[in-house]
Amino acid sequence: MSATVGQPRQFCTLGGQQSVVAIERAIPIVHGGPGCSGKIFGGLSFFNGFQGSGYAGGNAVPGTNSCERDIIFGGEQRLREVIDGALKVMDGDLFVVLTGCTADLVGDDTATVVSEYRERGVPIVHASTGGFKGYNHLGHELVVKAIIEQLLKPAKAINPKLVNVWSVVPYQDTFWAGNLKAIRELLEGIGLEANILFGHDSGGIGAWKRIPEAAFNLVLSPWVGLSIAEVLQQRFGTPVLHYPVLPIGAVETTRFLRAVTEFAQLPFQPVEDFILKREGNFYHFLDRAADFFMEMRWDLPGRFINISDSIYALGISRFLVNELSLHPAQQVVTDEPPEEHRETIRRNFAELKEKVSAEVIFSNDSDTIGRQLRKTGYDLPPLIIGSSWDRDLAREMGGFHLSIAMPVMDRLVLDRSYIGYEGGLRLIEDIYASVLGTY
Amino acid sequence: MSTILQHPRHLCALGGQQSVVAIPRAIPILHAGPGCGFKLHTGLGSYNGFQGGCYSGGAALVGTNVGEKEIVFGGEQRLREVIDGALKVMDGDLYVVLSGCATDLVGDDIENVVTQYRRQGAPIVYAATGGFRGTNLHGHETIVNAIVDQLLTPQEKISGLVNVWSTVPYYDPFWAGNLTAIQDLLAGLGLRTNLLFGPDSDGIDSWRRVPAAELNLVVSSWTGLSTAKLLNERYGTPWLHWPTLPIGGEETSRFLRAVTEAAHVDGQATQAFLDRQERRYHYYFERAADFFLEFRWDLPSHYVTVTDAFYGTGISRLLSGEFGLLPLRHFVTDQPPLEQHEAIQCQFAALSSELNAPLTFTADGDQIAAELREHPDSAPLILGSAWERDIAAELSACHLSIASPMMDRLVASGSYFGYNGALRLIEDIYSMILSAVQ
Amino acid sequence: MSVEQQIRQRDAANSGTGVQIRERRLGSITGFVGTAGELVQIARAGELAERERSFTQAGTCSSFCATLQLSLIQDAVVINHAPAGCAGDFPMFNLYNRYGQGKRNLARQNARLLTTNLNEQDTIFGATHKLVDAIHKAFRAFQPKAIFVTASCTSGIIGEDLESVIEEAEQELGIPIASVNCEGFRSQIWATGWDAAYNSILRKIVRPPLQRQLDTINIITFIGDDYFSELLQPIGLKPNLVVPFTGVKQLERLSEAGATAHMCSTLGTFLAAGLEREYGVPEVKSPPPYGLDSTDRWLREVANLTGKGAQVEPFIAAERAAIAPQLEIHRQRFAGRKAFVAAGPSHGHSSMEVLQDLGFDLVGSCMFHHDARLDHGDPTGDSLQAATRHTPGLSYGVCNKQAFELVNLLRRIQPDLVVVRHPSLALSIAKLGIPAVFVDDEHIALGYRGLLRYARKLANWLANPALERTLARTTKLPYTHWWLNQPPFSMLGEPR
Amino acid sequence: MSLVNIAHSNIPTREQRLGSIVSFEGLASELAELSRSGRLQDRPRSFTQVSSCASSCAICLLSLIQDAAVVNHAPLGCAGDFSMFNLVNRYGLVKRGQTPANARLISTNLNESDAVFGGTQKLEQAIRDAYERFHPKAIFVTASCASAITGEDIDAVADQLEEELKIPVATVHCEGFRSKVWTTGFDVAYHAILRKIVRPPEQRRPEVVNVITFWGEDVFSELFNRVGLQANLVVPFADVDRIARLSESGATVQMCSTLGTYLAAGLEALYSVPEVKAPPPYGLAGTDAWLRALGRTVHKEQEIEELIASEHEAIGPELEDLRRQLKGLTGYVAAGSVHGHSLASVLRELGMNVAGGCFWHHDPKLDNGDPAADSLEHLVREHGDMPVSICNKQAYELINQLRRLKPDVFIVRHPGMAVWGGKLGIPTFLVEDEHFALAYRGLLRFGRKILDAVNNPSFYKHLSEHAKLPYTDWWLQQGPATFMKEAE
Repeated sequence: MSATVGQPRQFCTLGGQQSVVAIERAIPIVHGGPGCSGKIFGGLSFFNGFQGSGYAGGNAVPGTNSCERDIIFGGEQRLREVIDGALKVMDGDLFVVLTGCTADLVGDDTATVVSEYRERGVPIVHASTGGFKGYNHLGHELVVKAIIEQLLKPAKAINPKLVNVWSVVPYQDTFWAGNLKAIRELLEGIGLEANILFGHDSGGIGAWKRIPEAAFNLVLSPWVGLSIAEVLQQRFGTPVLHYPVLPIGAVETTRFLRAVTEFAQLPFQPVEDFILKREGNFYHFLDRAADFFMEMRWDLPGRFINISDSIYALGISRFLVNELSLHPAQQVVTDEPPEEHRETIRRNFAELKEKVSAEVIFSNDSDTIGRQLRKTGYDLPPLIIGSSWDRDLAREMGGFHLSIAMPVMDRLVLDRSYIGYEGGLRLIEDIYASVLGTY
Repeated sequence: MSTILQHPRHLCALGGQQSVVAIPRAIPILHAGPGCGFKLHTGLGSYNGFQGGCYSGGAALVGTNVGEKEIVFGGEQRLREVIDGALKVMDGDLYVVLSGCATDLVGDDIENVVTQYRRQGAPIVYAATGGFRGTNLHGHETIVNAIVDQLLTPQEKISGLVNVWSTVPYYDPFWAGNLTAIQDLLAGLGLRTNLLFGPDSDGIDSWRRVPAAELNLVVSSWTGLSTAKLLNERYGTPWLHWPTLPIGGEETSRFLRAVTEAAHVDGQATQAFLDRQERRYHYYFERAADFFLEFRWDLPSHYVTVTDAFYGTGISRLLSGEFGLLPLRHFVTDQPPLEQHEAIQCQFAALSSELNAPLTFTADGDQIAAELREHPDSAPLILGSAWERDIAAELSACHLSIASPMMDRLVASGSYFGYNGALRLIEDIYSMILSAVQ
Repeated sequence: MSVEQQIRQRDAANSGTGVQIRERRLGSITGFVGTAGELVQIARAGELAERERSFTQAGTCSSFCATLQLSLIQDAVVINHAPAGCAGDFPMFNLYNRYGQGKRNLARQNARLLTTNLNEQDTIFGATHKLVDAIHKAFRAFQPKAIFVTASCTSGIIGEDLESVIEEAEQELGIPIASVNCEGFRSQIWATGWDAAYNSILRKIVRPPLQRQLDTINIITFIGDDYFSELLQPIGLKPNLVVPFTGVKQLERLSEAGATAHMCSTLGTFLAAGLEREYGVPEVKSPPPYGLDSTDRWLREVANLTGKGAQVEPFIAAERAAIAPQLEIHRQRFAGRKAFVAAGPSHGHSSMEVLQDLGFDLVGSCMFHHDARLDHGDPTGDSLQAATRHTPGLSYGVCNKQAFELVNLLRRIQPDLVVVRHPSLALSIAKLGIPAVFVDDEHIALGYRGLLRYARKLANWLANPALERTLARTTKLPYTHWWLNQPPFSMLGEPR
Repeated sequence: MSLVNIAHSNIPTREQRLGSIVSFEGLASELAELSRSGRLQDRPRSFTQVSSCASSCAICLLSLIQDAAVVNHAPLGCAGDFSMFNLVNRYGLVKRGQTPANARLISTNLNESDAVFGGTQKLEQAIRDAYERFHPKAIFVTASCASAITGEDIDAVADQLEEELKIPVATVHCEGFRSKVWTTGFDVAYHAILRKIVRPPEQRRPEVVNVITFWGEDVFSELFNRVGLQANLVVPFADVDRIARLSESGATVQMCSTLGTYLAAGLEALYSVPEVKAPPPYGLAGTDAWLRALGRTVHKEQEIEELIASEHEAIGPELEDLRRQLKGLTGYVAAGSVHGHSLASVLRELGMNVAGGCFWHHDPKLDNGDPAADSLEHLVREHGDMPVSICNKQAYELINQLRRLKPDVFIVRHPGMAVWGGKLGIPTFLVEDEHFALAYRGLLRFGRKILDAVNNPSFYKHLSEHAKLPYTDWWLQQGPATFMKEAE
């Protein structure tokens, strides 16, 4: 279902382009209209925490810039031209052709064109990502599956320590780079090898080729990535661990690490030692600042409202309820999860804590969201954790506001992360800086 | 040199109590008026990043709360009462008695009282920290040197062990995160850090280990130098003094190379470690470059630092040395000893002669505001304490609090130290600006 | 039905509402290499032919340009009839909007933008019903004074009949609703998007004049600060900056002004010509007022059109005298520094002129496209000729934002400074260690005093190129050695 | 001689004036009886933790007067609370819809040589600076241990500068060591105000009621307007002129009679502005009684009765509901004496058990000397007896007490004390806005707040699991009063 949307919080399938940019030395080739790639870059990367071009993004992206002629007479010849050039001009290890609305609508046989190159040994795959097919969460899955299906071969041997990580969507999650790094450190902390696949030092094509060697796939997200894990299970029989809650803060991170430990049948004691040390540090600072949290100065805690992708809305709600004893108001999930996943998400919010539950609104349209949220009244100013779109709503409701969700236009984000023990501390610092900063 | 102060950025010598609180399981005992301890907790611990009372601070601070009686008849007996109680009630490994104005002025012989307890085997030391004696940075050095002087005994050297003396706990809201950052970086060089303060310190054991170190690392503009010298006389430990905050790709690497040399560790291993760190740092540097080159909205081209010398020099090297910003004015607020002023001048100037800006040593908010008003239309980026919010608003300048007192932020493990510290600072500065322009 | 038929059908449906693309209307091109003089000559002779590239990098499309102008009209709404990805630029326009509102002391609010969020079914069964919903929703949520419906590749290819939907809604809601035919694939020259936006304004918003405001000068521009008053007030005129940050009322009365001028004649050509054609508002033909000579000429023409001839000469003399001493200092500072401009015409031409006035040694330039003529057809408007009147031999390229060509070219030239005006090009240049000044406020260099403003800004950039140095030292460009050793324009095809 | 002697710059401490004490362990009824019979005596503690001093209390009131300036004649540490009052100031301004601005505070930063050679020149300079920098309508000079012990004659300096600058320059004798009862600081601040700021009435304004309070949100106006009265909240966020005219009002009430006792009594003594002598308006019974007393004072009995009736009706249903949900829960209260009594009665009225209260000090009588104002008496009479500790913020005693009583919720009014409840895993919150629980609607607000705290105790749970207490096991086995000596 996709109604009219004001103030979008995700973009179209072609957004998969940014997942390619997130792979080290991978080059996207966009077979679409002249503006598509730039708009995707602007929306998902630049005006979303100002994440920037990276190696082969922004203006470096090769594209066919389809014109009237390509629409009428087909654009396959034009695509060949650009691929030829790209192989000469662009210095990359992996090329991913993504189609836009134009090519998919006029029905260019991109698959054939690309497979011809692949048969000649070129590391190139194709994903049909015409914008009308869905959101960039889908685009991300399509790109990943394209690489898996068109490039990967079964492994000779399984590496019992290796785990493929499918979690936040690069660039859609403004903090993806720092988050993936944090996940890597957590998993390595308990003795696993994390195959992160996206971002700096993730190993590029090499890492992708190792995917079939993995002992299991970790899907750390409410729903995005599940279909990837399924494909991998079918092709390589790799088992899946699905952990739907983003681990923020001690309670959730510890729970997460224990779940992984059990699934991966890791030795129990070293993990507990690791957990003990990290929890110790986390709670040292909660303890140190306990005066502040309990003396609840400057109007918090009132109620908090998340307006973000299910992965954040759920993760942050659990965190604020578990660690800071805050209370939720309505929660807004904006990533349009497929129907079959919504019940689970609803339940997760209903069972935040014994006596604490929250009602969920599924919507990606600011108009709808605003009308829903304005219905409730509050004793104290609410805290709204959402995208930059929600600044107006927060002001109107006399609440506080922090941008953590696409699009983040009011922050610059580098390697900040909200995942794990450290991530929890960072989130607390940021929330209260935004509150205290208003005085 | 102590002028009348509006908007103080440091407090009095008794602020040394916070350095005691920063030592795991150490208990400060204040021999002072009833309100001193809590005021200092408020100014340095609470309304400065809301760091909080922790184990033995805040309302747990032990104190004699001297009244009229003690002022008239002397307070030594009162002090004994409280020490007796503290040894029974407070669960600690180290007790530090600090005197306040009242008791220093009436001249209680505290040293004598405390020494008696120490003779009976109590791990207790004494520091004369009457408020009028100086700033809390002075107080910090006083308590550190008191412990070194009254408690430590010679030890076998432990190879690769480095004592770290860095920013003053609590006064620097980021002190704890900074120490962790130093520990991680030195670990990368294969060194073992002996942290004396904060969550990663072993408390009294770390202190007892101090004489066993092969190197004293003073990462601080000037505080801690007297300690390093004292330890050098006592135990012949050499020291390395690094006076500017190592932040960013270039400064951090320079710092680590210097440590490598001073600690005689394998240069090649260091190089490999630095390469890895720099590569990661520059990945994010490149990512943000689009933004710096294009950010269409009057991104300030000039900046002002209103911090202690350590942060001021380090941050100006980052902003001017790596990000192409221009300094407008520097204010050094930690009242360094006069003999340090010239060195600090040079540290600011070191970058290049074109990048020189006027430097003022002052802690007075009024003077700072007045001098900033000399640049009415510059709208600079002001990095200072929360006091600067007003003058920033007046000059419609951008402002970020990074120095004491910080009433507008909560700081947990945050740090502006090293490679990651630079990324964090850049995120914080520009998020604040972006938020302000919309 | 074949795609071709669909397109023809759409063109039929939009007949009269669409605007011809620049390739056809103005003989515009995106590929050229040679000297400025040659280009001026060929274009003037009507012999300018496109040279297509085999390999290309992603460009920009009309939709972006159209939405930029329309989304900043404060009491209108823009509905993008497209899949969600075409809304990728919404956040950017929102930031422009909030930022500009702040600068103009307006209450900060999110830009009023909607997308119909087209999906697979819509491509099969059509989605005009969604457009109807969107229009009603926009009307309910914002009570706008006008609604613009921007088309997309998808809506174009599946042959959505926007006009009938719009006519119906207009009658029901009683406000102007305009379609904007800015489908990305229709033109390689994204500036066509401006034309489409202005066309919809001319068709649906602008009204016949009630009473003329002869001392008002329409200035067609972007979002820069109002420095035009500096030039116009002293001679008794006031600027009317459009289209961003105006209201519908203000646009209705464009027809009443004494003249229309540009901040960039490529930007405004369609609107200015339209206002002259339909309402007799004279267009200022000479190139925009950047650089001493062009500013003189521009002011004189404005004055003549508005009967201010008497005031203008003393003003010009006074201003030139006022800035002379400072200007001299800057000239000496910049003397011998090699500069290069990469931007869109004609603003890029203006920058070229300004840099030369400031004493830089202009070593070349590259513009994102070239219009063989402007809509008014008058050769005195040729800004390239104006900018290179003393330096016709200047090496000059036309390249629609192809980073790989620029990088290749600049690596050879190694200028001391590149002035660039288009998102995300600056980085590619800075990675070469070359200071890349991104022109944020397009008005900053305007007129006489602008020269000094601009000089100060450049001086600040050049004072500390640490950022560029660090980038050059620590980053790698995504291009092969093979490419960097080819001639910069070797991917250009033969003229068609 | 009258209670207020404006000829002198200083006044007796609470110990001297009211016989106040800072240590007691027993039942509320005993404490009330001892107070009434004049047999109440302090039991000095041998071991103590730091408490607070008069300086903080004085500065907190004076620094929030919007067009006055405060010069703290002291070493820099005494400025440790500047930043707190600054945030309170900015926060209060934002809340009142005004632009936030820094508080007008200056420290003379006394150092070693000043201690030896005297710092009066510095004080003169500081007062002139304050005048230059802020153009204030009045300047307050707060003393310190150091300035007093070195024998600075600050009164002389103040009088001389008052001549010179032609604005009131008032000294405030809030030296920390003078009194164990930090609320003495309020008294000396009010004394300075009565001496130098308040003017004899020009014209009486019977409809205006002075409300002596801190900086909580104004919940008084809404109530007062309904009976044709105006609330005049002082001292924080008032300006000098408004304070100067306190003498013209029809009555004075207090949010906490420990806070305002000296000012209220002073206004009655000097300018016969009647002080409403009843415990503050917390809880149904308390609020009813308080309103009636006010009604009698300003002759609005009838209107008041109608107001009471309508409010009772308005909150009735939700109050019932809250009582049902809170039934069986046990609370413990720690606060400054009278406010503590108020909070305890609020808990009882919400249907909760009160395991006891810990109050920072106790005044056996108030400056008005009228038993009708005795809030402890009221608490015992209306809501029954309870264990009471008097303890000037001695965390070690409090935690010892809390560990025995194990309440379900712990409610605190004083920075720095809440954390100890949390470290024991008890849902705890600080009453930041002292008006939060005030009057009828406050009862509901407060009830909701308590429910939030007990319904999600996870933060406290984790804190108790990870936070280490700085106290020995030995101590936690002792009785809370172990270190109280017999009365001297």
